[in-house]
Amino acid sequence: MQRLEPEQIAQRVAADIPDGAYVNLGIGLPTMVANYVPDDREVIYHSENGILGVGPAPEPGTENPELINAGKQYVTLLPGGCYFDNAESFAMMRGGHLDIAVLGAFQVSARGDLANWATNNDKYPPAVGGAMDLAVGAKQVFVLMRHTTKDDQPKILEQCDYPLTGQAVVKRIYTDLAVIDVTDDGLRVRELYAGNSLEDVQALTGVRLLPPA
Amino acid sequence: MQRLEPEQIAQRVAADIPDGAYVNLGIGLPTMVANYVPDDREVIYHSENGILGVGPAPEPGTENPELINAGKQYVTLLPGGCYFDNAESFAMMRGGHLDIAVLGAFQVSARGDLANWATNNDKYPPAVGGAMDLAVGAKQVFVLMRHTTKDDQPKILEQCDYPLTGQAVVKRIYTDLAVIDVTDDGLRVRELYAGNSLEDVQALTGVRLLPPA
Amino acid sequence: MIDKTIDSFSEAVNDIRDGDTVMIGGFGSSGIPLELIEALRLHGARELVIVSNNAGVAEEGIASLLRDRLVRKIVCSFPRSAGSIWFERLWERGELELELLPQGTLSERIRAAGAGIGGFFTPTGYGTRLAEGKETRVIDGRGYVLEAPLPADFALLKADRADQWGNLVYDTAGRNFNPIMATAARTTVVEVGQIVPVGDLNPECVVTPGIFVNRVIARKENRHAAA
Amino acid sequence: MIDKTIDSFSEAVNDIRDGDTVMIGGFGSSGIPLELIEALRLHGARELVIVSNNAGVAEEGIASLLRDRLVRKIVCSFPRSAGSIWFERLWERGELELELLPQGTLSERIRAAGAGIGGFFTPTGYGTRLAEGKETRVIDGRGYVLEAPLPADFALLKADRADQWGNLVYDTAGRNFNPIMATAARTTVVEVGQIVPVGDLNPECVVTPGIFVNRVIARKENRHAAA
Repeated sequence: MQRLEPEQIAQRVAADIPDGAYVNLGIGLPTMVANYVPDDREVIYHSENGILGVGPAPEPGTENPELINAGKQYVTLLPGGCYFDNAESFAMMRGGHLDIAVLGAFQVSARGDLANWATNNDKYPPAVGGAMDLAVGAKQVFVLMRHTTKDDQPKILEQCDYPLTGQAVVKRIYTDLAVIDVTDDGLRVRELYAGNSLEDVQALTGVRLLPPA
Repeated sequence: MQRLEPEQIAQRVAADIPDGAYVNLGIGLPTMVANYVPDDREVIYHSENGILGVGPAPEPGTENPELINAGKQYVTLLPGGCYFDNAESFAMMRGGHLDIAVLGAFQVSARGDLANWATNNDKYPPAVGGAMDLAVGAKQVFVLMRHTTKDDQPKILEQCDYPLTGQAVVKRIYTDLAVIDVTDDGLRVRELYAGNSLEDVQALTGVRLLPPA
Repeated sequence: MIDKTIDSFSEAVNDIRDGDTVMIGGFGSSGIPLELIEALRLHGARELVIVSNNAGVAEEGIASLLRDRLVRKIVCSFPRSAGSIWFERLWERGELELELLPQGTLSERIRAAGAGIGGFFTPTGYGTRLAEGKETRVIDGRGYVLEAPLPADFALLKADRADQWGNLVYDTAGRNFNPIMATAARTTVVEVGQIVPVGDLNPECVVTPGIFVNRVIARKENRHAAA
Repeated sequence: MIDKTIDSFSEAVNDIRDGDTVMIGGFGSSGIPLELIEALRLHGARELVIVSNNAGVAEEGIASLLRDRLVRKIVCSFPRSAGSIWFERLWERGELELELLPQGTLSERIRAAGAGIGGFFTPTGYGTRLAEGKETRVIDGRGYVLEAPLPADFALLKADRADQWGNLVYDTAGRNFNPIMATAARTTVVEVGQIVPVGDLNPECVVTPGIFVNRVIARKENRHAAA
C-alpha cells in the first residue's frame, strides 16, 4: 500500500487550492501547504492573529518581532496584505469569508465532525485557540492528517470519541492513503493514490466508505 | 418671569461641560452648545456618523462633501481627531464611552424617560437616527429644551405621552426657566434663573418639583 | 493574478435580481455610491429591499429608485430628511414598506451578519415602540432587545481608493456604513475615485480588507486619472 | 489641555487592586506590554483575574505573574504553549482557575463589553465541551451558543505610537487583542514606543481612538527618543 509522506499530502492539498482563494492554514503540517501551491496561482493567506496576505519567512536578521503568524513564527506581509485586530479577524472567520481552512485532526466522523483540540486525557492542560471558529466559519474545511494513529488505529470513525471541535464541519479529508469527501450520503472516496485499493483503505477506516462517484 | 433665549440655554449647558469631556451634541439647538464652551476647556466632540474631534465649520470654498456631521453640515477635523465606521461609532455610544450627550426633547418624565423622536401623529413619516443609542449609551444625558410647548403646555410630565426614546435615561434638564436634576427622589431643581421663583416654574411643570438641595 | 477591477457600471450590477436585498452605503450626502445607484436604476431590478441609513433626497440616489418604483421595502434609521419627497410620498400612500431601526441597531445588525453572529442583545430601544414584538431580556438588571443579523445579496458602496485586491480606504466621514456593509453582502461592489496598484495602500491604514470586496470600479470622471 | 501621558510605570498601575480583572494584550510574543506587566508584578496586587489569549512562557510576562502567585484565574484561549511552564505547573496543582474560550469567542466577548452588547449568539463551540452549561439556541437551522460580554477593571496594552489624546497606532500584527481590550476596561493603560504630539498621527490611520484610552506611557528605552 502507498502511504504519502506528510509533505506529499500537503502537496496534494495544495493542488486543490484555487487561484484567488482566501485560505487559513492551521498550525503545524497544514502550514506546509503554502510551499506547494503552484506559482501561477495567487492565494491570499489569513493568519488568525490579524493578517491577510501573509508572505514567506523573513530573511534572517530582518525579522520584526511583532509580525508573527498564528503558529508564532516570524513572517512577512505580501504587497496587498493588511492588518486588523483579533475581533475583526474572527469576524472574517466566523462570518464565512474564508474560502478554505486546512486543519489537522485527531479524528473525523462519518458526518464530518472534527476533533482536533483535545484528547481524553484530562490531566493534560487544555488549549483551543482559533480551531473552533475556523471549523464553523470557513466555507470549506479541509482536514490534512495521517489516515491512522501511530499504532494503526483508524482516525476516521462513525463517531469521534475525542472532544469535538465542531459538528458536521469537515468537507474533505486528505490522508496519506486517499482523499475522501464528506457528503450527504456519507464518506465518499474522491481519490485513491496509485497502488491503494478501496479495500486496503477501508480496512484502516472505522466507517464504511463509498466508492468514487 | 425670566425666560432664556435658546442661545442662552445653550450657553448655560456649555458652562457644565468639563475640560477633557467627550461629548455628542444632538442635531439642532444642542449643536450650538459648542459655540459657548469656554476657550480654556478642551472638549472632544463626537459625531455619530464616525468622527471624534469635530472642528468648526470650514472656510467657504474649502468644504469636503464627505466630511459632514450628523446634522449633515460641513465640518472640519481638529488635530487629534479621527474617523471610524458606523458600527464602531455606535459601539462608542452604546458602550458608555461618551461622557455627555446633549439632546433636544419633546417631553421628559419624572423618572427621566425621554421622548424626542416621534409624536403621536402616525401620519407623519418616522425617523429615529441615533437618538435611542445616545439615550441609553452616554454616561450622562442632558436635555436642552423649552420648558413648555408653544401653547404653554408642560413638557416635563409624570409620564411622557409621546413615544419613548429611552426609559430613565435623562440625568439633567436645561430649560429656558431652570436647570432640573433627575434624582432617585424625583425631579429636583438645581438652579432657578434670576427672577424665577420655584412656584412660577412649578406652575409650568406637569410633575412636582423638589426645591434646590 | 487577482484583479477585482471591472470597467462597466452596468456590468457591475447586472446580476442583481428582482426581490434582492441591496445595501447602499452613505450617511446624508457622504459616502454614497451615486454612480452604482444610477446603474442599478437603469438595470431596473424591481421589488428590491434597500438597506441604508437614509432614503435619499430630491431625485437623487435612493430617491431615484423609489421614484421609479423599484423598491418594495426599505430598512432604515432616518428615512425622513429635508427633501426626502419620494420616501414621504410613497410612505404616505402605503406603497413602501418601512422597517425603522435605531441607527446603532441597524449598524450592529449589519456587522453581526458579516461576523457570523446569530443575534445579539442591545439595550437600545428597550421599552420603546421600536422594540414591540421583539424578544427582550433583563440581564444584570438592565433591559435588552434581541436583534437578528441583517445580511444582503448585494452591497453597493463608495470608497476613496481601492487596489486590485479590493482593499479600500475612505475619505474622512465617507466611511459611515460602507465598511460594515462590505462584510455583510454575498456580493460587494465598490465605486471609488481611483484604483491603485496592489502594494500602494499602506497596510497599516487599509480600512476594508479585500476579502470583503468582490468588484471595484472607478468613477467615470476619475477613470482617466486612475489609469 | 488633554494630556494622557504619564511618566512612571509604577504610577500607571498603582490603582489596580486585589481581585481586579485585568486584560493583557498580546498574541504569542507579539503586542505584549512587558513593562506594564512587570510594573504590575512589582505592584503586587493579588487574586487577579487575567484575561489574555495566552498564559505566558518561561518566566516572562504573564508567566511572571503566575510564578509570583498573583493570579487567581485566567480567561484564555491558548494557555498551553511551548514553554508555558508556570501555567502548566499551577494548573496541574489545581492552584489556578481556567476559563477556556474559543479565541473568537474571547475576542467577541471583549468587543461586546466595549460595545454595550448584553450578549450574543455564536455558532462557535456549539455541540462541544466548551458550550457545556451555556444556553444554546437553534436559529434558522443552525446551533448557537449564548455568550456574555467580558469587561475588565483594567486593560494593559501595547501600541507602537500614541499621542497625548491617547490615539493609538500599532506595529503590524501587534494589534491582535489590544484594540478591542482598549474598549472593554474601565481604565485602559497603554505602553508605547513613542508619544507624538497631537495632530501627528494620520486621522485616517488611527486604529484606537483616544476615547478608549486613559493613560499612555513610553517605554524606558524609547523615552529619550520620544521627548
